[in-house]
Amino acid sequence: MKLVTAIIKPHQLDEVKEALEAFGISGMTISEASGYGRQRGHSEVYRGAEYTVDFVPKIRLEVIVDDMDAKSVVDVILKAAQTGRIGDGKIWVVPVEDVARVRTGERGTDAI
Amino acid sequence: MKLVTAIIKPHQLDEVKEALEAFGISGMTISEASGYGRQRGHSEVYRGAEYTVDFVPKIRLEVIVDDMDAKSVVDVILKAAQTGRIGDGKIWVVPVEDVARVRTGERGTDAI
Amino acid sequence: MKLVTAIIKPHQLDEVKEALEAFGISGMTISEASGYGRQRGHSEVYRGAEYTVDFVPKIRLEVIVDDMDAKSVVDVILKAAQTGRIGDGKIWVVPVEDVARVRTGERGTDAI
Amino acid sequence: MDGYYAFMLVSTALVLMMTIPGLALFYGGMTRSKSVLNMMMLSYGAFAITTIVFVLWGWSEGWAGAGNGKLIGNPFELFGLKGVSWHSAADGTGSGYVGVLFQLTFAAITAALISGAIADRVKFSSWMVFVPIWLTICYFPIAHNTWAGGFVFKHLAQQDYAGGTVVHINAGIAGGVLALIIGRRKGFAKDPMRPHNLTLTMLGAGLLWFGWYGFNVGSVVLAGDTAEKSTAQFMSETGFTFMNTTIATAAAMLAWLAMERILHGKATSLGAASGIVAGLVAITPSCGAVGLFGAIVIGVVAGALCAWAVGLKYKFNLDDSLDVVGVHLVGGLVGTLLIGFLSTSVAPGGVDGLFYGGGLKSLGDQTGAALFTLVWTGVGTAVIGLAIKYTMGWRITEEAEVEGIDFHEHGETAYDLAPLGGRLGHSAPSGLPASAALEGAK
Amino acid sequence: MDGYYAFMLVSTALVLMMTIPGLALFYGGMTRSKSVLNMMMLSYGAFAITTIVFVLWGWSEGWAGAGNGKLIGNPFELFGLKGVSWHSAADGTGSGYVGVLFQLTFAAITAALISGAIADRVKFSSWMVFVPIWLTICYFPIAHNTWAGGFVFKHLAQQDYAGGTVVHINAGIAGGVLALIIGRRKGFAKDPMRPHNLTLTMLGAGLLWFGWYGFNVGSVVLAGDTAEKSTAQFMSETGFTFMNTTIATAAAMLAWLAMERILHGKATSLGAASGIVAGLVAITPSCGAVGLFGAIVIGVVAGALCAWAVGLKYKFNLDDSLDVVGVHLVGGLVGTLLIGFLSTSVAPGGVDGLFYGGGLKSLGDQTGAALFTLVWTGVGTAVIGLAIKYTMGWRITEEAEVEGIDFHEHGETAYDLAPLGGRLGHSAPSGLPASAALEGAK
Amino acid sequence: MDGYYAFMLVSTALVLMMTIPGLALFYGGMTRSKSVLNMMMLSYGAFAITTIVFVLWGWSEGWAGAGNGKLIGNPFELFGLKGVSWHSAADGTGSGYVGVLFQLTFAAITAALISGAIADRVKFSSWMVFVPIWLTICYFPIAHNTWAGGFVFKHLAQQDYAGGTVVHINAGIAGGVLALIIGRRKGFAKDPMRPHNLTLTMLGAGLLWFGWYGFNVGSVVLAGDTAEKSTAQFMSETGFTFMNTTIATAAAMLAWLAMERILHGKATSLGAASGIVAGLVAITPSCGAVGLFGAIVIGVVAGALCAWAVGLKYKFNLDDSLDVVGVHLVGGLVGTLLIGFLSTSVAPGGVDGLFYGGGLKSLGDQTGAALFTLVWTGVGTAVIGLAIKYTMGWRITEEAEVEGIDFHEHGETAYDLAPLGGRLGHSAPSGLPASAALEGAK
Ligand SMILES: Nc1ncnc2c1ncn2[C@@H]1O[C@H](COP(=O)(O)OP(=O)(O)O)[C@@H](O)[C@H]1O
Ligand SMILES: Nc1ncnc2c1ncn2[C@@H]1O[C@H](COP(=O)(O)OP(=O)(O)O)[C@@H](O)[C@H]1O
Ligand SMILES: Nc1ncnc2c1ncn2[C@@H]1O[C@H](COP(=O)(O)OP(=O)(O)O)[C@@H](O)[C@H]1O
Repeated sequence: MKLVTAIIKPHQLDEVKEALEAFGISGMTISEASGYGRQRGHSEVYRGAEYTVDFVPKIRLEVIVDDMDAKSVVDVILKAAQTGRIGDGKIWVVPVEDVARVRTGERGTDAI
Repeated sequence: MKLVTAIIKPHQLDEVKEALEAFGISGMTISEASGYGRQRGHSEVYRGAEYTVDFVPKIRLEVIVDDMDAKSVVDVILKAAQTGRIGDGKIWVVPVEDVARVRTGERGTDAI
Repeated sequence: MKLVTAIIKPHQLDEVKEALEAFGISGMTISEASGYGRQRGHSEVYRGAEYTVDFVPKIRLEVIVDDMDAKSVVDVILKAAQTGRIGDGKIWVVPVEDVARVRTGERGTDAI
Repeated sequence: MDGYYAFMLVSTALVLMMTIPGLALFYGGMTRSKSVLNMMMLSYGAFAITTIVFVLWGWSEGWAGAGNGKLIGNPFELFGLKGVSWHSAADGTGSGYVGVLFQLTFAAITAALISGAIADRVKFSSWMVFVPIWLTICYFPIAHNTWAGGFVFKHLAQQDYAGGTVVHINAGIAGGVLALIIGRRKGFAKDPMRPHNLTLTMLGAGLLWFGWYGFNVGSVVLAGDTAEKSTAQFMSETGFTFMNTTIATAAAMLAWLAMERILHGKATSLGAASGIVAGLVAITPSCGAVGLFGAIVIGVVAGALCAWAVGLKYKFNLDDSLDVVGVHLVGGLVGTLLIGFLSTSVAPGGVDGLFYGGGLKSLGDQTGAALFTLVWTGVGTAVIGLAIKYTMGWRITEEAEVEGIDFHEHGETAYDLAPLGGRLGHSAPSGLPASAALEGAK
Repeated sequence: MDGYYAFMLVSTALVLMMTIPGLALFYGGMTRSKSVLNMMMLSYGAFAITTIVFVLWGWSEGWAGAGNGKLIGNPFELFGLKGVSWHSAADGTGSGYVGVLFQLTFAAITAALISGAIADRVKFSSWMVFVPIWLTICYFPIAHNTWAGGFVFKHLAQQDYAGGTVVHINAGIAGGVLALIIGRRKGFAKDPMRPHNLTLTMLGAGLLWFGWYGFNVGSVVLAGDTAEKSTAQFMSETGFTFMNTTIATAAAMLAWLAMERILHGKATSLGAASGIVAGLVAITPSCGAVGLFGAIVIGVVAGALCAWAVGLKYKFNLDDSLDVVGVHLVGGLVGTLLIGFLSTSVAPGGVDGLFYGGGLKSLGDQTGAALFTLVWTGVGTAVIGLAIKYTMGWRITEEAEVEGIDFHEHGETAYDLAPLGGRLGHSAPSGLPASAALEGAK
Repeated sequence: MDGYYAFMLVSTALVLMMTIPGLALFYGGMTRSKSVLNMMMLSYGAFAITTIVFVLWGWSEGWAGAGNGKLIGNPFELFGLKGVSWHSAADGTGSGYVGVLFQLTFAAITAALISGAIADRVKFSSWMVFVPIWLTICYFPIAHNTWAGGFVFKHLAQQDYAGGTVVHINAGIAGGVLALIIGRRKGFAKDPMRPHNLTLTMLGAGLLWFGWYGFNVGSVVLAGDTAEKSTAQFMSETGFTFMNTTIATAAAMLAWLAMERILHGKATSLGAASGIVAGLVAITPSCGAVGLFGAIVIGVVAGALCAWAVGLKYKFNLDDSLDVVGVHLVGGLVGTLLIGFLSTSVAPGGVDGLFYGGGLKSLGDQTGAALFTLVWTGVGTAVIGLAIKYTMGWRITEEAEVEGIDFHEHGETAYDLAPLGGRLGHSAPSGLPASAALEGAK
């Protein structure tokens, strides 16, 4: 099994979610994150003082998938998350040794 | 060493934490997350307009453990996090190649 | 490729970020987390009732790096994040099987 | 009569407080967190610009030549308040600086009310241009016609104690027309756009209720020919309007909550806040015209009807963002028209409506005045709205709208509640828009 | 005397503002973020329902037959305010609509005060049923006995300038009894239930202080037999009560902060807000009875004692959630009983207490009145509370309580401060309860 | 004249409301979320301690021996208000309890204003020691000199209607001197320290504007020798000051926004809130001295100048945290000095300035009074500030400053908006400081 982690733009979340659903993925976990990269932050001015935000808001998405699905899932996310503009994000895949579904106690591939 | 990541219901956090402590785990890191799965979100009505929340709040818990403890830790979390109701969450285990404790600079198993 | 994850004190973020930049790392993702460990939380008193916070705020930092850079990156973070005081945090390294840059669709090392 | 005068001073301050910060909070809490500052700025900005306009030509255009039976007063006659006595008259005829100031606060809140219909999407500069023109073309004439013995009043003698037509129908129709001209927000009726901070909305509604006693009760105009008679009138009339205002508002709140429970299963705090405002709106024209029973009926009808009416915008696909039509136009019509039925000669207005044996005269007068306002301001607002649309333009860019108007128009975000003080983009609750400024949302 | 009358209009509006939004914010800020809207709704709902009840039979039950020496007035005599002059009398006897309205706002805030004891766990519908019954059985009788020359006043002639017994002891004991009957929140004394937004609580306390000048100072009842005497009384008495209210409140705040510093090491803002309220509560009955020195003593005692008393609920395992007993009952008793010691004939009340050579008479009167209120309302509330418990029931489900009463009872959550506008469950700060609605918390 | 008296009661309550909660919110919203409670406590604490001091010796030191031409009044003459009639005089001379209370609220807000200059870093205990000493050495003397016919007034007869020198220049110079003595916050001019909640700041500014009508308009002092003349003066003078206050404030807000647009490209809500305050500050001394035109000019100059001045602190490396110098000192000087040019004998002040043919006399008087205040309070504050610095000390530890003064000084954090009710350190928005308390920030 693999863990696919994707850092995407918040506004692409809906599209990515729908694309994954369409692909047949039924579960995922997301959280808020902040990214630092080529895309720069922005600045605000308060009473003459400039204030810089280095980090840019991102969504961090995690999906556990079967070994064989990993590649396709990366492709699906890639496609749905792409806007072509700087800051689109990053995806990585990590090997997973064990998975469990808490409600049922199932283990391994059944638990995905 | 292994990294055990668990997505659990927020209200089970106390029990999981206590179970882990009882097991002898002395450190962990948690963060807020949102889950999408069989358990659906909910909707609110504001002045006649329905508003749907797809994602359900979850806690994401990470513990670095010794290779040999990994299995038992998964079991401990499984047991403490289970309510038997839909949305109980997911646990996965990932191999870890190196660990460091920042304060002391210790590396490897000593650093856990 | 490797994924280096570091749990650090929020106030060390600036130093760590600068150290990584100096080392040549051009991208990273961070999120808010809460840590539990030797360092204890604190308590507040409201109208005579004590209120305990178990968890301590931390920053969770993730960097995807080349295999060869992994060790040095851990060292760089270690150095920049260290205050020598309890609660300085933890770093771990996980193997990564695939990486993609969303904007360009690049894969593997090029995508870092 | 210095007591009456002291009350007018306080009332004037109260009506100012209704806009700044009352309405700004009521509206601000209902927007998304990325738009709250802009929403508040539309109220604050409207108040400031109205002040200048009102003192220059507004008072003159509205009140010069009171009783002349014309459509407007001469804007130059009292330009810059020249000739207006700052030795405010104690007879309550509305002359003197305090009379001017009291009316000024009404003009300001009327303009500010409109902003709720076009939340989250218009250029601050366009708004600041719109307000003075709208006041000139739509507000001062209606005020003249209604309260200064202008054309309409001469022919219809409608009752509008504190602004059912002048303020609420006026703002309501203007809001509806502007929303139509300016168009929908990106994502309207698709994306959830729920209130970001209902404690602000509840606070705003509370301050509005409080301030409305200045608005309604302060609208007493003394006609007593002796000091004793004036004092007696002051005491009896304000007791009446205070009572009606209170009871209609309470009834409207309860009715809205009941309606919600029936329609959606739950009574909400947004409903309570909205019901309060709906009741206040409806009792505004009628607080001097009806008795206790009438006030309760008006409150119940306004609360229930507005609770239902706010859902209509989705049917008509009209993005009246914060329901200016559903609350102010509908509520204003309820109060204005029900006078025709419920008005009683026992009340200060002294007119009997249909249910009190007064026949159809009152209903006709009220309907006529409402129609006049709808048409006049509907057309006027359309002209101004279109003129701005095709010259300087109304809308911020679509990107800016998605990213957040607060950052885009004002370079700010409202909240920074995070431990790191907003240094992470995401910990600034409104950080997203800001960042998106550089990345460009899809 | 139209100045006095103008002041009554403003005072009435101020007391309304104390409940809406003052108290709602003060309480709302102290709850958890998942309960703030419900908490505010208990105040808003109480106000609305009280308005209807008061106008129908409340005024009559409380004030009809003033001076009759009976336990209650006849609720039908002035039903629907029939026979009440809306030509408000200028002599300040409390008749007229404004007198009714002023009293109405007192009844409403008293009911609303009770809600703090039962935060986070009761059905909105049960509350809306409780309030009118409680007013009928407990409030109007105590008001009649105290302020309308009823039975108790006839025999004890206690001093209660603005509601030490009628409002604060009354609400305090009712809150305590209800909390007992309704039971503890899940997790009480185990889970932290700390205030979710202390800026709201500070704001609420500030608005309460401001509005309290309407409450206390507006409670002047003119007895002067000529206009000159009435004017003189108005001026001297209000100066007195304004001064006492200010100084006792400041003293109580400082005393609470000092007490906290001693007990817990730090002076908190919640302590400042609470000290303000404790001082205001204690000076409520006594502001017309004591002099400067007395006011300071009352403030210090109330601040220090309440600061200590709020900790007791954990000892008694009584979930008086926001300390209605600790602040209003204790503070009300402090103010009511200390009159027995500190009352001075120099003050408007004209009675000498123990320390001013007046012997034990005053102390006896005050104690008697306090006891009467405690027993009457204690028993009355218990009966109503139990009746509701065993019929429609008080509590929401335990799941709903954990998940959040805002979502469960009102279908809303207060805040949505996140970049994505609450589309992630967790980014809606109160998202948890909402989601849990479907998942069922353990 | 009971109308005038009623207005004074309301005005006094309004000025209290300006500090509690007005100023506390205005300032609180501008701090970081880890400091908001402390910021509010500085205002609340200042008010409470001022109340005690004022009643004991403050009134006496400031107003005893009015017209004596001396630098201060005798603090013991009316100690504890002995000899002050609580039968408040209706003639408006300021004697009587209400006169005392009105002045008390001015002293309190002046002290509270200073706190903005030293946000986030001073011990609460040091502040509570500073305030009474500062009032004694700096405030009461300036008030005596300006308003009670003291030394300066005897020689200069400056116009200061409601506190340009006494309140704003006084607080402004004190804030600047204290900020210098106490030193910069860690991270000043390096770390962003942006406002954590601009809705609070907007709300605070709105409440300040509302309350300022009590402040300015309530500052009328009747000099009419008959009741009729007094009434006439009351009516004409308050109309005048109300108008000037409104129009100058609106003008200043617009000017600030325009200046921001020029300097930084965007008009901000913080700018609107600041412009409101700048306008109110500048019109404070001058609202009784100038006409409509003068008021607009003063508003525009104050708004534009202050908008520019707030940037200066970075040049001088002076951590005047919330711009007490930039807004109150600069705004106070604008209003005080422009009287010299724009004062007109048509206004209640009755003096012609330079532009109205009055020559340089008025400008000289105004400049002299401003200078006297700057020097007196500059020196006085320096002495007190240094004395505290070298005895009990001003600063909290650097760690505590980084971690958050709310937790450190008050054991609290303002917000807990998270689903888990702040049980995760990080979900408490201010959790960081708290935790850091144990870990010690770098
Ligand atoms: N080496 C990395 N490790 C972890 N996250 C990264 C890394 N590089 C980039 N990211 C994430 O990807 C996001 C987009 O990267 P950025 O360089 O801004 O744009 P792009 O990839 O389009 O050139 C960043 O905001 C960050 O969250
Ligand atoms: N494939 C997956 N990858 C990552 N997280 C998942 C996955 N499937 C489920 N989850 C997480 O587990 C939670 C519970 O899953 P859900 O399907 O709702 O309930 P259950 O597992 O009890 O059937 C989800 O909310 C989500 O956070
Ligand atoms: N086994 C673990 N797994 C995951 N995170 C851990 C683990 N142990 C510690 N941590 C993280 O490291 C932080 C610091 O640990 P702590 O024991 O407090 O201090 P120190 O490492 O300096 O002794 C914790 O707050 C937690 O976030």
